[in-house]
Amino acid sequence: QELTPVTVRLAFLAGGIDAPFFVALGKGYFEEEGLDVEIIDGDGSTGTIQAVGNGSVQLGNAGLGALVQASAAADFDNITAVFGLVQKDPSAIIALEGSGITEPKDIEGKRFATEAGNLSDGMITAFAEVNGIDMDTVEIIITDSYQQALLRGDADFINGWANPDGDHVAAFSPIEEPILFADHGVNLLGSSVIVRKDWLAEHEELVRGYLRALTKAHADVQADPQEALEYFMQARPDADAEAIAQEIEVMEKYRHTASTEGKPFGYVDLADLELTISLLETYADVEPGEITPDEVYTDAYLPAAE
Amino acid sequence: MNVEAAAPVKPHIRISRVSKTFKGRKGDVHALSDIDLTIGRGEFVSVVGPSGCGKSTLLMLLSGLTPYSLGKIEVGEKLISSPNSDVGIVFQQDVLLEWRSALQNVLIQAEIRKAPLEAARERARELLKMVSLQDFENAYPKELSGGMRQRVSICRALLHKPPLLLMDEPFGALDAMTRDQLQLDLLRLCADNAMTVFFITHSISEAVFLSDRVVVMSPRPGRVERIIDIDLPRPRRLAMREDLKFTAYTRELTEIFKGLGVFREEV
Amino acid sequence: MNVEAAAPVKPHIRISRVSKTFKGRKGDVHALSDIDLTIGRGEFVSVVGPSGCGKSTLLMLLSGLTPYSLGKIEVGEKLISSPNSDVGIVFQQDVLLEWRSALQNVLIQAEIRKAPLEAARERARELLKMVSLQDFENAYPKELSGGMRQRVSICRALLHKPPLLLMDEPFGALDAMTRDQLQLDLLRLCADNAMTVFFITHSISEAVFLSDRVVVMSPRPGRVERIIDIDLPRPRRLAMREDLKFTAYTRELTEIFKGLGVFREEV
Amino acid sequence: MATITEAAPPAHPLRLSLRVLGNISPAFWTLVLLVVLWELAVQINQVPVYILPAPSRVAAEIIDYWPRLMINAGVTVSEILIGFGCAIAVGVPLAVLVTYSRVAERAIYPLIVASQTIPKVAIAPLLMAWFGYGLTPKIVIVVLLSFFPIVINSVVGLKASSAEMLYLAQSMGATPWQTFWKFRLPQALPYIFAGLKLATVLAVIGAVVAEFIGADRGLGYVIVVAGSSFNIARQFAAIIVISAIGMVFFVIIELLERLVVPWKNTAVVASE
Amino acid sequence: MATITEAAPPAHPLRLSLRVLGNISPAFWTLVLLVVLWELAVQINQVPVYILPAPSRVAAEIIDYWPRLMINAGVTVSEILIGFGCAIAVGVPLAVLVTYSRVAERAIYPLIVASQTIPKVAIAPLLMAWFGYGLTPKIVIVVLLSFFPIVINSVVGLKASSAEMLYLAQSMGATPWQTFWKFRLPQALPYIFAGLKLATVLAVIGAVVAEFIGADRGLGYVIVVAGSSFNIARQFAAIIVISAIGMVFFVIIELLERLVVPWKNTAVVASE
Ligand SMILES: Nc1ncnc2c1ncn2[C@@H]1O[C@H](COP(=O)(O)OP(=O)(O)OP(=O)(O)O)[C@@H](O)[C@H]1O
Ligand SMILES: Nc1ncnc2c1ncn2[C@@H]1O[C@H](COP(=O)(O)OP(=O)(O)OP(=O)(O)O)[C@@H](O)[C@H]1O
Ligand SMILES: [Mg+2]
Ligand SMILES: [Mg+2]
Repeated sequence: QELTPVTVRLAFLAGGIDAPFFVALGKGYFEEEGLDVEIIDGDGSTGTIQAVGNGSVQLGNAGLGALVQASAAADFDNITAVFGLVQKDPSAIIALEGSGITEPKDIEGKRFATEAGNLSDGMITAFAEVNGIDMDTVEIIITDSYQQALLRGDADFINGWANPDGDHVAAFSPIEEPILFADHGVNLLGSSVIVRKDWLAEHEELVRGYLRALTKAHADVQADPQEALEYFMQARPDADAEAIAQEIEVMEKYRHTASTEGKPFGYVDLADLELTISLLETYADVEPGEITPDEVYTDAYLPAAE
Repeated sequence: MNVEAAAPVKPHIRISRVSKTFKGRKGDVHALSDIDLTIGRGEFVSVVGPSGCGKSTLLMLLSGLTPYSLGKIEVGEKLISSPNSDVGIVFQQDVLLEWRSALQNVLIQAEIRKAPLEAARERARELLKMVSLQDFENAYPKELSGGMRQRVSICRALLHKPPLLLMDEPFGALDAMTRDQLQLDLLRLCADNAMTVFFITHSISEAVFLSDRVVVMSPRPGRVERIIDIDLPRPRRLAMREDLKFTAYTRELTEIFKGLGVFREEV
Repeated sequence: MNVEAAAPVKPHIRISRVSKTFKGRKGDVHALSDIDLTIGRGEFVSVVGPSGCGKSTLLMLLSGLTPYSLGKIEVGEKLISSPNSDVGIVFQQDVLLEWRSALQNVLIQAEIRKAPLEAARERARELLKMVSLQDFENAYPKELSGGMRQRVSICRALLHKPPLLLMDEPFGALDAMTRDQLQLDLLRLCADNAMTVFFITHSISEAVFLSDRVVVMSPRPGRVERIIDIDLPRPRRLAMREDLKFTAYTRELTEIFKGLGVFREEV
Repeated sequence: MATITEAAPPAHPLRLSLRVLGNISPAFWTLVLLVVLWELAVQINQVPVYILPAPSRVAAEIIDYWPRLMINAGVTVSEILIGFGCAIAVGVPLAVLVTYSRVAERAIYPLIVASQTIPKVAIAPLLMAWFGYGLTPKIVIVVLLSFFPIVINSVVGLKASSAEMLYLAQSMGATPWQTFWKFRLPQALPYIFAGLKLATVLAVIGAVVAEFIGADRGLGYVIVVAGSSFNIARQFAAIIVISAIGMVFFVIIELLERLVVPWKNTAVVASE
Repeated sequence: MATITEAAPPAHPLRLSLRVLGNISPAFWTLVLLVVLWELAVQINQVPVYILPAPSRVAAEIIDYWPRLMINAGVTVSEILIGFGCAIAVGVPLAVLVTYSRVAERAIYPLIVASQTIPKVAIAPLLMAWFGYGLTPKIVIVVLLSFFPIVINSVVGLKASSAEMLYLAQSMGATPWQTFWKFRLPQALPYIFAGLKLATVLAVIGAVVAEFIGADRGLGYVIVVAGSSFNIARQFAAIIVISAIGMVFFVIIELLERLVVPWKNTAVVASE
């Protein structure tokens, strides 16, 4: 049987959360579905959306929120998400132990280190507004080395993923329990499988097969994390095995939101998507009504629940 | 004052009403004015004149390396409007390539002209021997004395037996003896190869000794002041320099020179 | 053969058993061997010798710019082991700075020595006038003829009235008339300022005309072959060159030269 | 066959500058041609804006966003200028040291080389730790990126002085300082200017990269922010302003070279 | 006061290389000194590893991770070599074009400059779109970063030929090709080598930066991966290997220069 070559671009550098992809690859699940998959690392959702958009890759992982924002900003509607990979946003306020930052309100009057790109998606503002925080009292330091800034005491808190960023910091100095945005009214849907609509129309069965393979692999990951780590390290020998093992373990909790808890892997709840869109409409320059949920997401390719 | 000597039989070079002006930041320098000169094939013509009168400039015009401002220069049947490569030139400053040994500096002439290299090397060695540099074939220009450098550049100009030889004070850095020797060698080579020679020198006796005609130029703007036929038998012998006729010529040229007013009164 | 002439009264330069070897890739070049020479204060000594015999090398040793391999050189009371800046040097190649005009090239001497600039400019102008370059004060070296460049470098060496003047064929690129003129000018300046002069030339008659003593060097490895006292009255006049005594000196020197075997048989 | 041309006389500085400005035109036309081709390519192939925005779209964005672009450009330009100035202040003396001292050459040179091969982005945390989050780390990055060509070319230039010229200097009793200032430096200027030209573009890149790593203003910051909100047209607008700054900077250095090294602009022998 | 030294005679190539290797030692000792200072600074000030790991820690990591460092170094080195080769193949002919054609100079030169000031990281997505995710975009970035100093310095060098020398060439009827090959190029070599040295470090940086953007191997990738898991010691290990590669590369070019331009290694006048 002739295999169809497909390139998949991850959202970021391959991490524990991407373990199902490497398990599916390593165990030949993709091949069983007629796919010859090559996995390349990403450097953020923007790059992946661009890569899928210009056809240099066929399938990609990108934040659903990012897709909404991009569709609005660059005025396109030819890319859709078909599968939710990370639905609960791991974004959180991270602060060192003893900083007194345990509640959203506590960040007022404190120093905040973050990346330039992180600040501009509007979710900090959303988090502040939803929780009644006066951001004007927060001093902002923009730097790529925000974790170091926190550890050195140049900043009181940072905005990063509770895992694994929080774990990295915790390895050097204990931290307060991260304050997840998702737990405080601001959840932007995370990584999802995206694909160009015209390509999708021609390769519907392949995409279904791809998602089937992923689902199967995800089950394997949960069943045997050690085996998943082995497959991962085989594909990315330069990764830090310990860190990946930990990620495989802890990242599972971000697969589902409260409303999709118990639903099959990949299933996206319409209400969650609507919240994402409305947050972006309010805080990130997306014209109200410009993007509708069905423009950016379809559940038509989800594997039938077993 | 322009006394044109009897025109030679087969003209090789014909310079008609040529002028040259250098454009400078602070006004122009009028280097040559209205030069007329015809040189016969196989003739040996020397040019003398005060420093800065335009001798080197005239040589550069003849070679086609510098454009003239007015007039016409023909070499052979060809109007000169671009570099003429059918020549051998000894420039006033020895232009040696510092990354090549003495021998290689001579051989470049053959390399560029795509002449058979083995024969050229043979001849280059002979020429270097002629100028007593056989022991310095492999020395780099930096390792040579001023006179040695000049001799290398003479060899380079002679390597390909050019029909026309342009020499700008080629023996200026040489002692009297070496100079005498090379004068004789040059005359022999000219006779053997029927070369036409345009020879710039500061030595009046050298000019007389070597030439069929001597051109005296006047200072800025350079003009042809006088042309003197040298009626001495060939081949020339060093002893001839003691002849009355020879000294008469040198005296005549010295007088012309003095007449140019280059010379200030003795202090 | 080393006939040392009567030692002058106040020695300015004392060269004792000096040798110089250049290390080369293909063996060493033994340039100077066992040179002994004493030069009195205010004396004018010329050096003649075949091309490549080590004249320039000796000058460089005297100036302290090149180290010697063996022996001892004293200038004044000082042992020369580093560059001696109490001199004026005319190098064999005019070393003009191409980014400076003729006048500025002369003035660099004063700038470096931190001499008062206004007075220096005055004097530089005078010197340039002396060598007939008053119209070229502002010309860049590229815009000067070979002889003009050489004259600029002579002015530079004279600007600060150095007690010791080292000149390497300073008049080599000049026509006979300009040369005569500058010889006289140089003698006048020497007399006025009591300069000691070490003068390299290829012209035997120039050497005789200018000098108190003429040193004849033999070819490689350079040795002092003979030193001739020139017993002609001062101030020298151009007319003296017609004197029998003068021609006797030139003849003697020529004979010594010929004796060096530099000269091949006539062909 | 080669042809001969008259040596162009060095012109008055003002006339010169005008001529140089005139000289830009062929480049201008090439640029126009390129832009037209780009526009056509985008239009014909229907390239979506998030891949490659059409020049018209970018131009619109530049006009739209002009005031903020200029404010940010001001920030970037001041980083470039200060950094470039420091790079010269560091690079030339270092070159002098390396030229004059064999020990310095052997001891320092390889370390300079090593410092160059370190990716600045990777050591950003270090720089931030040492120099804080303000202007200083940006200047440091600009200097680190741009001083190297100044050093390398200055060393080659300062070593290019002929032995004769140095003899001349010594015979006048020139101090090392005078030798440097009056003999070696003028001789080295063409080399140094080549180094400065290289340094200009590296200074521009340095400033932008520094702003990538941690800044809250400047054109590099604009690129990052526009990228994260998928505003590709704005990214291109910023890139074009950066390029323009780089080119202007380069041209200024070239004009300066013609003023400072006028003796080089003579004798042109063009071979066909 | 200045002192005088004998001109060193150019030595046999083999002896030369040995001498050059010998020459490295002062740099080596400076390096040792620096490393010791670094270790002490870290130990005494208790600098945390996430800011600056101690050399001992980095050394341990290098030893630990050696096999994979080497595999990735191999990838990076091959990108550097191919890219550097291409940069020479692009840069030198471009320099020749600019030198010989006034029109090319005016039309192309400013565009080259412009191309240099564009931050490569910002247009990476474009490059990926055009050249895919394999080796090609890395090579392209290496070339883009490193060809510029080759062009600039080659142009300066090729223009450095004296008028007299070109006259000589023309008087022999040299073709433009011969003039280039036998007269201009040898004269330009010291300049070109200065450009090549600059290009080496930029090629190294280029390869690393390219690996930052979209790669799954190479030392740049190692830095990014180690950074993502906050493994600072490993980042430094990779940086040190990169620096070593850069230095070796630089030294090779210098050795090559001494072999190719032997006539420059004479007459040394050292002033104190
Ligand atoms: N490139 C130039 N630019 C401007 N003026 C020049 C240039 N070359 C020569 N000149 C001027 O032209 C005149 C003639 O110069 P040329 O070199 O022909 O003299 P020359 O007779 O060879 O003198 P010399 O015997 O000193 O070599 C001089 O006044 C000189 O200043
Ligand atoms: N830097 C050097 N390296 C090697 N050999 C050298 C060097 N300089 C001079 N020589 C050699 O030393 C000898 C003497 O050279 P020098 O320049 O002193 O001769 P000279 O008497 O001035 O000759 P000329 O009259 O031709 O100028 C020559 O054989 C020359 O090849
Ligand atoms: Mg001349
Ligand atoms: Mg000499």
